[in-house]
Amino acid sequence: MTSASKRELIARRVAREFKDGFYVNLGIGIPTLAASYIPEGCEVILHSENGLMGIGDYPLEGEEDADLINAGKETVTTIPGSSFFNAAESFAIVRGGHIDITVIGAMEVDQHGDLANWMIPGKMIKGMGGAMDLVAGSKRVIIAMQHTGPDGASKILKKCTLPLTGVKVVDTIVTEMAVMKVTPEGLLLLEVQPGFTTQQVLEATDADLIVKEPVPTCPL
Amino acid sequence: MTSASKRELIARRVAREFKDGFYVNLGIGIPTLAASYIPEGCEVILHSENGLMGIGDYPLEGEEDADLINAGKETVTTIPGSSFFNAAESFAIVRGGHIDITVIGAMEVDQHGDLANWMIPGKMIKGMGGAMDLVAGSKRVIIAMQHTGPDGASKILKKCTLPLTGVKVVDTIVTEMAVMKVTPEGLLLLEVQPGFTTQQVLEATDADLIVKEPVPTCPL
Amino acid sequence: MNKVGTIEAAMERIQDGATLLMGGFGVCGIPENLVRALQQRGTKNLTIVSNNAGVEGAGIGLLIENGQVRKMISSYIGENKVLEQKVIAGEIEVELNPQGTLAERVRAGGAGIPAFFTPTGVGTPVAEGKETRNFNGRDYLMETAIRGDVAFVKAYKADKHGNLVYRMTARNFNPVMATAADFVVAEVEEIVEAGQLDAEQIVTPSVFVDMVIKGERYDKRIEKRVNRQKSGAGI
Amino acid sequence: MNKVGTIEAAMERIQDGATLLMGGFGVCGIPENLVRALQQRGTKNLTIVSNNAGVEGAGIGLLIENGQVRKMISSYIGENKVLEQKVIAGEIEVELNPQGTLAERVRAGGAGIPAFFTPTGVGTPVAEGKETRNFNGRDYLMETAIRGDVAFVKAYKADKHGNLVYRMTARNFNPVMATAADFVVAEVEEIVEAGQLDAEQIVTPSVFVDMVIKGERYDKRIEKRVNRQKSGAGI
Repeated sequence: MTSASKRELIARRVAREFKDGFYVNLGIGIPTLAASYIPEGCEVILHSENGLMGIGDYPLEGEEDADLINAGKETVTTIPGSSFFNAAESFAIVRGGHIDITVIGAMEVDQHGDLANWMIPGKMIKGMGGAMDLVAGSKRVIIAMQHTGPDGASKILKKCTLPLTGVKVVDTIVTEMAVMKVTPEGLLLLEVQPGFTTQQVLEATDADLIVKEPVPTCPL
Repeated sequence: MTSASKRELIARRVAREFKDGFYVNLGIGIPTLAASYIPEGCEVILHSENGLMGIGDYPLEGEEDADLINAGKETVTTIPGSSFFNAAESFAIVRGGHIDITVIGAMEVDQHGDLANWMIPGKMIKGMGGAMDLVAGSKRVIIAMQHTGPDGASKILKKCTLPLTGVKVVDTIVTEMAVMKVTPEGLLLLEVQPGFTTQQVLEATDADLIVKEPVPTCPL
Repeated sequence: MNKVGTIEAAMERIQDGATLLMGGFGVCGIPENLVRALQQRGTKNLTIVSNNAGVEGAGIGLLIENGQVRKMISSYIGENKVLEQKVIAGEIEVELNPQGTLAERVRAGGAGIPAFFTPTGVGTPVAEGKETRNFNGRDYLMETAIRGDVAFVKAYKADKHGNLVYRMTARNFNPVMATAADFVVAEVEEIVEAGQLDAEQIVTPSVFVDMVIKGERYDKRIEKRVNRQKSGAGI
Repeated sequence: MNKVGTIEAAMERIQDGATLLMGGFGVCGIPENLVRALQQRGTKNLTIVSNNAGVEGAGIGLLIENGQVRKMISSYIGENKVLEQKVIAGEIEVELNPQGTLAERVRAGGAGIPAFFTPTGVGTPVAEGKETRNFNGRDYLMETAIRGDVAFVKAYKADKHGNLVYRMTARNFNPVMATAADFVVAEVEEIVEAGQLDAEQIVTPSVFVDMVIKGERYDKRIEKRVNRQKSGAGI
């Protein structure tokens, strides 16, 4: 599978978690892609933590406005019903539990729901931006990422090794191989992506996965 | 002296403390009267803690608007440059030290700057409203009140006896008899109002007053 | 997205014993249609968080007179004599908060902040039972967040997404209360399509609002009508 | 009341070693004229509180390259490679805060709140050295207020009293930074008479602003120009 098709597969599956009327924050990368796959008839309002509720399409060439960007600093537009607010209000929304779903990438996630996605010791630290607030405050956090790292190693661990972004914050993990849910009993294998077997997922995963056969295949 | 002329004398003297460009909060009663005596050429912006910066005149008859009131629930108007904000923002302004002067009435003040103006044990408590925030947060608190109570007893005490509104919050006390300032050394008699002698002020005051002769008379 | 609902549907979201946050300052900017409906419905044993307690015959006063209120969390209740009698009779409990502390506690409740420190009330009866702590040489009280089961707020206009704008000082506590309850109902004077309110001017973003209702009737009582003379300077 | 000043007068209010709060998100909504003037003046040893650290050749990047910055308090500094080199060389200290914590710490600084509790960062490196406390079964960190000696903010329009309105997401941190410094300078694209901004729409009330300056030139650099195709759906 190409990296592009993996990313699309993940984004498509993530978007199925959105419900009509949800307020959603999408992180940079694969999470942002999920906006392209929002189901028909499902109106989702996208939050941008720099101070916008209701992100629209990217602008047409020549219609960019330097005063209108998303949290990834990309030029965007608004939708009817958008609103602007300042950074403190934006994070009052986040921290106060008003965001239904945050979708975010990860370097590591573990079976307890711990998340690491902002620093690697010894490397230059760019900063956590709004990630720590989003994972601590949102009603539900979905991790959207490739199942393994560039070296083939599992990014889904028994216990995170990198400095954390949040403790027990992750609800669901969506990769190109599977969908997993953090439960009080442990990490449950919810679905296997088309083209993969449960066995393949287990072999690619460091974390202990709870498997309740038969494991359904993700609908396309 | 009539009660009305006492009130006017106090309000006039209080208004002399305002400087051009000051943001001021005036409590109910005598403090509100001070708005009528703002010196010529001195532009003062009045804050209303229910969510208005820039209180204007009372409205003409027929021009009242139920949606536009001051913190005393009186109908008011706005001035050019007014702004509206919510209660949390209004008290962020107050608590954050952005109000230059708060003028407020008192039941008791003492020589340490303690203030009591909201409850009398055994009587129905109406509530402190915004008074505690205003005296804790404003850059300077001026007490505007009659020197003695209806029974002739001094309202300026060695130590307050009523439950407090704030501790060490008062800067200046203006009465129909005198102007006093709370200093690290104690309560300093700054000025005597026209028609009164230092001796009369001392006799009418329970607090220990620091007197540095000659005590000037308040300018009219 | 269409959050326009009916006042009947709103009433179904509030149960006996609920904590209800309400906007308004005195009887300015109060959700008067929702209050009248709540009076008719007779929901009991309410804890109401509101800066004031209405006046006799209007606002929260209606609910107090109707015996629906168990506790008021307010900053000033001086305008309501019926409440005074019920407090003396032990029928209603009152918790008084400094106004800025009340506003900030509710803001904190809506902003995911469980507690904060304030200089307001140090050394006063308000400090009783609360932690006092010194920061940079000054004492502060720790105050905790307030949240409600339901919030009733009054705005001027809403769009169908639930974005709200207010009118003058009728804004007051409404935007704050709208952030801090599990179910938030906004009653308004006019409902417009999404996009018809300027995005720059929206005071309450739609994310905070669960249901929007067009108020049937606005009395907008004036508590203290004060006028200036045509010739006079006024305040 | 007229708070309109000159950029030269603004520069006189900031001294070597000052803590400077600055609005902006990336290079969107930054006080670019004030930054350029500060670069020319050469004020040194600054602690800058700003969500980001600019990019090379723009925004705070200019001050960093010019050796004027001792410390950055930010949430994300990934766009500035010169800063990276100076951090490695030990010339600049960086304190990273979660973005919401940074915003709330500055809001607290402007609102007279010395400290508050937040769930953000519990169990992470951000928690090191901070008090953790449990409220209602969940752990929270205590975070303290931030204030500045001076704040530089960028607004869209100001009136002569210093009331400010912003434009779209160029609002970002500006209204927050404007509340929390001893001296607040707002640079704007247009200055109007008091009364020409609608009182309902003012985002920053004049009480927070000490000086207003009309910016001479706005480059408004775009960091990531992303377009959709006319035929495509885009984001």
